[in-house]
Amino acid sequence: QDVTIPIIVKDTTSFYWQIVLAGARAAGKDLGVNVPELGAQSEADINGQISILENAVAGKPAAIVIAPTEFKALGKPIDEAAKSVPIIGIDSAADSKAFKSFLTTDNVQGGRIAADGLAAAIKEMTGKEEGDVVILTNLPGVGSLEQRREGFLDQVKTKYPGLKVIADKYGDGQATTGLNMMTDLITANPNLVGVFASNLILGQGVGQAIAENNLGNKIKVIAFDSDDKTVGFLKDGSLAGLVVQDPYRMGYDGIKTALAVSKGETVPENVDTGANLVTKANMNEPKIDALINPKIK
Amino acid sequence: MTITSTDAAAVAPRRGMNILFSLTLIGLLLLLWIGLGIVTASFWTPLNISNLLRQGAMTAILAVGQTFVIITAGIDLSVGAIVGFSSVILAWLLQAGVPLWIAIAATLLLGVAIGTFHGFGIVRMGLPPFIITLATLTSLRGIGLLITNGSTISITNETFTNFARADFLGIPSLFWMVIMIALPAYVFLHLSRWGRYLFAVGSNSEAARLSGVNVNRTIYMAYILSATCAAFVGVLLASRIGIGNATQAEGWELQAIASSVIGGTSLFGAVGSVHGPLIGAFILATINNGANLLNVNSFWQRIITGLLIIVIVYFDQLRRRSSR
Amino acid sequence: MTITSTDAAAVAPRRGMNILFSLTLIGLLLLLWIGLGIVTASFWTPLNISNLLRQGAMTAILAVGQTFVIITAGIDLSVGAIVGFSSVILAWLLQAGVPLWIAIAATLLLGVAIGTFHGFGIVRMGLPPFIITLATLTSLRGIGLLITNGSTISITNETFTNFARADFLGIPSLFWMVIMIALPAYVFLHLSRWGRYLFAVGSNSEAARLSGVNVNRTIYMAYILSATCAAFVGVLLASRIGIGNATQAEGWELQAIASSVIGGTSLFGAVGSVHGPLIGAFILATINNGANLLNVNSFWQRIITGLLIIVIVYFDQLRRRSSR
Amino acid sequence: MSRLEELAHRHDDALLTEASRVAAGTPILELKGLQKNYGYVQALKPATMTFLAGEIHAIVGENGAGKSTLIKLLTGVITRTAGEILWCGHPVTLATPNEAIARGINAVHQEVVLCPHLTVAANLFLGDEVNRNGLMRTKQMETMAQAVLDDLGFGLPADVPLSSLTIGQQQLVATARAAMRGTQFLIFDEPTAYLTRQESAQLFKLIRRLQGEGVTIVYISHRLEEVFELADRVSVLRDGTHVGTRNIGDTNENELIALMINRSIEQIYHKEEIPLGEPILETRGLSGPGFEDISLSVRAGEIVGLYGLIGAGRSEFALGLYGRHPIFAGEIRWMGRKVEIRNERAAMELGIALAPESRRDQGLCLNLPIGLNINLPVFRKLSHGPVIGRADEAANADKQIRDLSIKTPSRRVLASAMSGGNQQKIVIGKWLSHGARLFIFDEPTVGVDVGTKAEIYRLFAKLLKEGAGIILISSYLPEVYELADRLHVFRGGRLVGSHDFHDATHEEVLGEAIGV
Ligand SMILES: Nc1ncnc2c1ncn2[C@@H]1O[C@H](COP(=O)(O)OP(=O)(O)OP(=O)(O)O)[C@@H](O)[C@H]1O
Ligand SMILES: Nc1ncnc2c1ncn2[C@@H]1O[C@H](COP(=O)(O)OP(=O)(O)OP(=O)(O)O)[C@@H](O)[C@H]1O
Ligand SMILES: [Mg+2]
Ligand SMILES: [Mg+2]
Repeated sequence: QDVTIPIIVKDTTSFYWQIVLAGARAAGKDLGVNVPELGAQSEADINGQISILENAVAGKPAAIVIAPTEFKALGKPIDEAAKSVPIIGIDSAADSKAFKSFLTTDNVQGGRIAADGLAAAIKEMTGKEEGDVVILTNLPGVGSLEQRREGFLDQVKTKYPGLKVIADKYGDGQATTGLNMMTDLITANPNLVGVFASNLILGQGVGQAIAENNLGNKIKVIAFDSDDKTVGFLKDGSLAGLVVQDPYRMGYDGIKTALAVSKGETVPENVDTGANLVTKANMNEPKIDALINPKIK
Repeated sequence: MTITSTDAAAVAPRRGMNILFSLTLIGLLLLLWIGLGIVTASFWTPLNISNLLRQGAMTAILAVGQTFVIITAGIDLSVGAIVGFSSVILAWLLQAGVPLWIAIAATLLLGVAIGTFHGFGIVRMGLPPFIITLATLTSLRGIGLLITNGSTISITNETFTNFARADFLGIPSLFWMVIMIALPAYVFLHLSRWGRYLFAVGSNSEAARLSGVNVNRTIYMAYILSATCAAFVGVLLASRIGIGNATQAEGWELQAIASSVIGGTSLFGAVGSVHGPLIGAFILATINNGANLLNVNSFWQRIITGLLIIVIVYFDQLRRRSSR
Repeated sequence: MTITSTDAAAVAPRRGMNILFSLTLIGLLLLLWIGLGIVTASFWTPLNISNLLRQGAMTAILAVGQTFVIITAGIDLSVGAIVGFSSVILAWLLQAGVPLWIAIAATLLLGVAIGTFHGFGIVRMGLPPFIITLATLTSLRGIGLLITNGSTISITNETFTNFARADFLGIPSLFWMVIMIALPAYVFLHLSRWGRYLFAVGSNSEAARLSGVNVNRTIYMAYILSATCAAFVGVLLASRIGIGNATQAEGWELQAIASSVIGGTSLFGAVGSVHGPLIGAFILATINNGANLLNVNSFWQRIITGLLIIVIVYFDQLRRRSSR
Repeated sequence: MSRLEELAHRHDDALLTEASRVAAGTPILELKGLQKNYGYVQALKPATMTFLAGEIHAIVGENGAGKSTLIKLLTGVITRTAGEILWCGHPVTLATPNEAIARGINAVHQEVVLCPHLTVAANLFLGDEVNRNGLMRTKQMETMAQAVLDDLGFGLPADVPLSSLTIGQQQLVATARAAMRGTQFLIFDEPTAYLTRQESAQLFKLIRRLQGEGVTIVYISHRLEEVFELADRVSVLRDGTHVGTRNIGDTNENELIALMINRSIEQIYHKEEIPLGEPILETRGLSGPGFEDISLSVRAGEIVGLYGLIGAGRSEFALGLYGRHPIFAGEIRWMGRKVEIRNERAAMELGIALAPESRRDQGLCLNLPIGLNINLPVFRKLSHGPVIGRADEAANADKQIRDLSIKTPSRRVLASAMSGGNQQKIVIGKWLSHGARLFIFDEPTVGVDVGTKAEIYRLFAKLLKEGAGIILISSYLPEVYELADRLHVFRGGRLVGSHDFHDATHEEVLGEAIGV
């Protein structure tokens, strides 16, 4: 087993990226590839990811799979790296033409799906797509979160003029901060009907705030990504829906494609792994169930 | 620090603002509250006061523990990491079917162990407190992540997760926890001889030693108290957000130290109290709560927080200096 | 710190490890390098050495600036925020069509301004350094986010973004920047009287004042140097990542302080050097680089980093103590 | 030209030489209603005094009388509350140390204010470095510093960190520093407090030499014989008030004491006939860091005096006895029983109390209240269960404050706000309340005024009568000579002579200490 294909994710401390790594690990085992699992410790740490990419290249692997943290910033380093190693991109794009193949989910699209889900949930509750909504972002300056926010705001503006975004707030990466922000927003805005919490940690914090105040039937929350905590909230109605991507497949197919590239085979240039809205209604469908219960161990 | 030749003259023009200057820290906090009560309708609602008390509670407890350490002229950077780590350990033990009380006790004991390790590093190995607690900060996050494999462990025990949102006599249980920590902490720091020893060690450890104070034991004690408070906050956090996650409470060490320093603790040791850090923590919580109620843009919120910290500590410094 | 009555006896069994104990900090760094060279094939490749030099460079410069402040018994928590903020300002100016050199000069001047503000807060307002720099940390991130509206500003100037990747005489340009800062810093701190005043103020500011040293100016100087180094690192970071983003460099203040303390600087002031923090920064960079090369799980990497910090500082302490 | 003058020459400028044009014997510095308040404390009440060019002017007064305050006002350390200072006939602000230095006003302060982390040479040249092309000439400064130290006969190395010197030695460094700076007006605030006779003599030589060069000297001391030996005129302060100035020829000790404390004391050295009891402590061939082969014993009711020059090893011996420093060889017998004293608490539990030599470094927690400092060794006794008895705490602190007449409005005042002598009294008070069998007092009366000194000696007698023994370490020969039942002389860490009360003359004891 002397083929090495490292995978570089954005943030090894997040559950989402752990699923990506689990997929990559499984692929490594299935295909007989050595898969170092690398990544920065925060999605905001651009410089850290560049350093890790540099180090990975120094190890002379057969190929590298990377989820670029930031579109522009990773462009040059990837160009540079691609001079000696084939690069496969996953999850997010980068300002580089050097990718041999690209497996992405469209985060802007994810934001749109969230807006649709939120509008539907509000309509189900009140009969019309109207009312005050807020969008919460876990951390400023993180590319994918910005794209989700962008998609959400755009969709609300163009498709749901009845929904009014009354607050657009950023947290500091902590679930507790999300929880505190949410309780304060509830206090200050009695007419609130909907919330978009654009990542997992926020989903946990906001879900907790809703559960704490038993407001599941008054305020509809759409969160992004899933784990058993947020799936639990989905079940008990504290969250109205989850937008889930297919991180496992991204990791698995990323390694598979990289191996193919390193052997000189031709591979599709672009693959969209998709994003889906999970609600209480569809959560038991086998396809969705596989998404919210990934085989990570 | 600065000396002007016109001390006497400089006092005069300030006359008009005298009332502001003579306000104690708690006065400044009340001023914030009154101001917020005027500009927002929802500030003085019982629900919001409950929220506020809940939001400041965890930092307050951390800050009290941190204060013990700072009084000895040390610093404990690991408290945030201990909080996250303890939430993981507790969730893990509960997941493994360990009874709740045993799990909590075990988590607190782990806090004691971590504090002991800090004491050991400082006293026996001669490491600077900054370094040993920075090292634990780094390592504990790693161990926590290893246990959870980078994700979170859900806590299914309803009794436990209900606790953090419960009220008792109309006051949030989390705030009761602050009282439960603050009262013995007050007795310990201000009324017992061990408290005096903390101050003495922070002021002049050689003089303390020659006066028969067991300096090493005092240092151990300070770090154990700080780490145990942090472990306790980890338990509360686990109850509040219902998960164990190693990356939670990131940066809370700075919040705790800031609360303590805003509350009048000196980073050079030998100056501090129990009520100071409590007020400091609730000042910070109030700023955030107020900004949320006023729906201040998150970015402006940061800017304002920074400015308010300067203003509040400046007034407090002025009062301290003039009362001398 | 601890005195045992068996000091003399305790020395004997350590004999065998004497060589380890007598290693200077740079010896420990070389030991790490040699070890990594043995266990990994790629460590000593020119590419990897370039990487290593690049990766340690920014922290190294921050740590040197921070050291000036710590020697005066202060602390500068804002350096990470200044780095992020400067990258934003630079990108913003470039986007507005300002010529590169003017933009860089303006960014550095902003660093000077921030440092002056810190000096003002400490000297004139009497605020603790911890508080004033914490406040700037918070506010600067807010202002940066406000300017970028929470996202990033791309830098299109190719000359500039290629700079951080370039080599000169086989050595990465970023490392040349370290040399460019370290040499004058060395002259300043160790050979000029202003450097001596920094030590004097940190050692006993009252004595310094009585000797006619302008203590206030010395404090201003230390914070201005630190903030300007940080602004300079912001420029380098902008070149390296090609964007301006206000949330970058989070936690770098701790890294810088840690590098400085690992390099032998005392947080109580009056002890420090220029080469110490440099070595400290490259020790930290080497640990990360080595862990990546060895394909250590990133969680284990944290655990090991913590342990290595303890071990390295412990050996260094021992050497210092025994050499006394 | 001596090294000193050579250095002074570097400072030639108009502001500095202004003073040298003032004719000897005419006023060079005048105070008109000079006043300083610390909050409500009136440290210096409106004072009007005149200093004449070229004179040696002594200032005496009780602890807390305002002597140091006056000096700090003149050197720009603190700023005055009211009043006027005339320098060479015209008003000056003297608001910053720089201004004072620029005019040639320098001081050797009571508490050593130097930078412990810097070398002796760096301290000597601090703020006044020798530069070339913007770079310091470190080597040159070291050579020059060494030359000055040798010239003054201090025998100190210039290239070691200041913190490695004893306080007495640090005081000498401060003296050298003040002398080097092209001084016109030089103030000494209790310079001999930590010096032995030998070093004091050197200092006096320096003072006379400076006077010969036209420098005006202000000399503050609690040792009246020094005042009579040196001064031309003497001023007395009492409770912040200037109560009089006398020509030295027109006054005597008794008059000065009466002026100082508003009453007279018959006898300072209070020695009662107290029967000696059983030995409390014996050491046999005790060796440790800084001392070697020390054998002595202390009996109940006995004062054992230890005399020697700076660095003779007396303090080290005391710290060894007290368990602070390791013992290499020899044995300690306590009440006839062999004991090992592993740490300070073990010593305290046996019944040993140590009032250490350096009040700043070892004695006091300066930024804590007086009460806490006094009670620190006895909190265990003052506690009921976990909680301290507040009333007991207050009572004990107030008792010591009263007994030692510590001049403070309240026990809650920080120790740092006390005058030097009052700080010293706190250190003594700390250990009096402990109630031990063996008291080790290391330089107990440094900076303490005559009145209180007499009080302290009376307290010694009381302790002895209660059956305690005392080891009295002092560099002030009259003190040990008059009080000690048995006097041991240390030199180079060894015991070189032992005498019973008044068995040897001053000269003999001094001879042993110096080693001639
Ligand atoms: N920083 C301060 N704050 C408040 N009070 C002070 C301060 N410094 C001195 N004092 C008070 O001022 C008075 C005069 O003190 P000063 O130091 O001048 O006395 P002194 O004559 O030098 O006494 P000693 O002989 O003990 O040195 C004392 O009562 C002292 O407590
Ligand atoms: N820890 C130590 N180990 C070895 N030698 C030491 C140590 N500490 C001090 N010494 C040396 O021991 C000698 C005795 O110093 P010590 O301070 O005990 O003298 P002393 O007689 O009390 O004089 P002083 O009047 O200065 O108090 C000095 O030369 C000092 O440098
Ligand atoms: Mg005095
Ligand atoms: Mg001594």
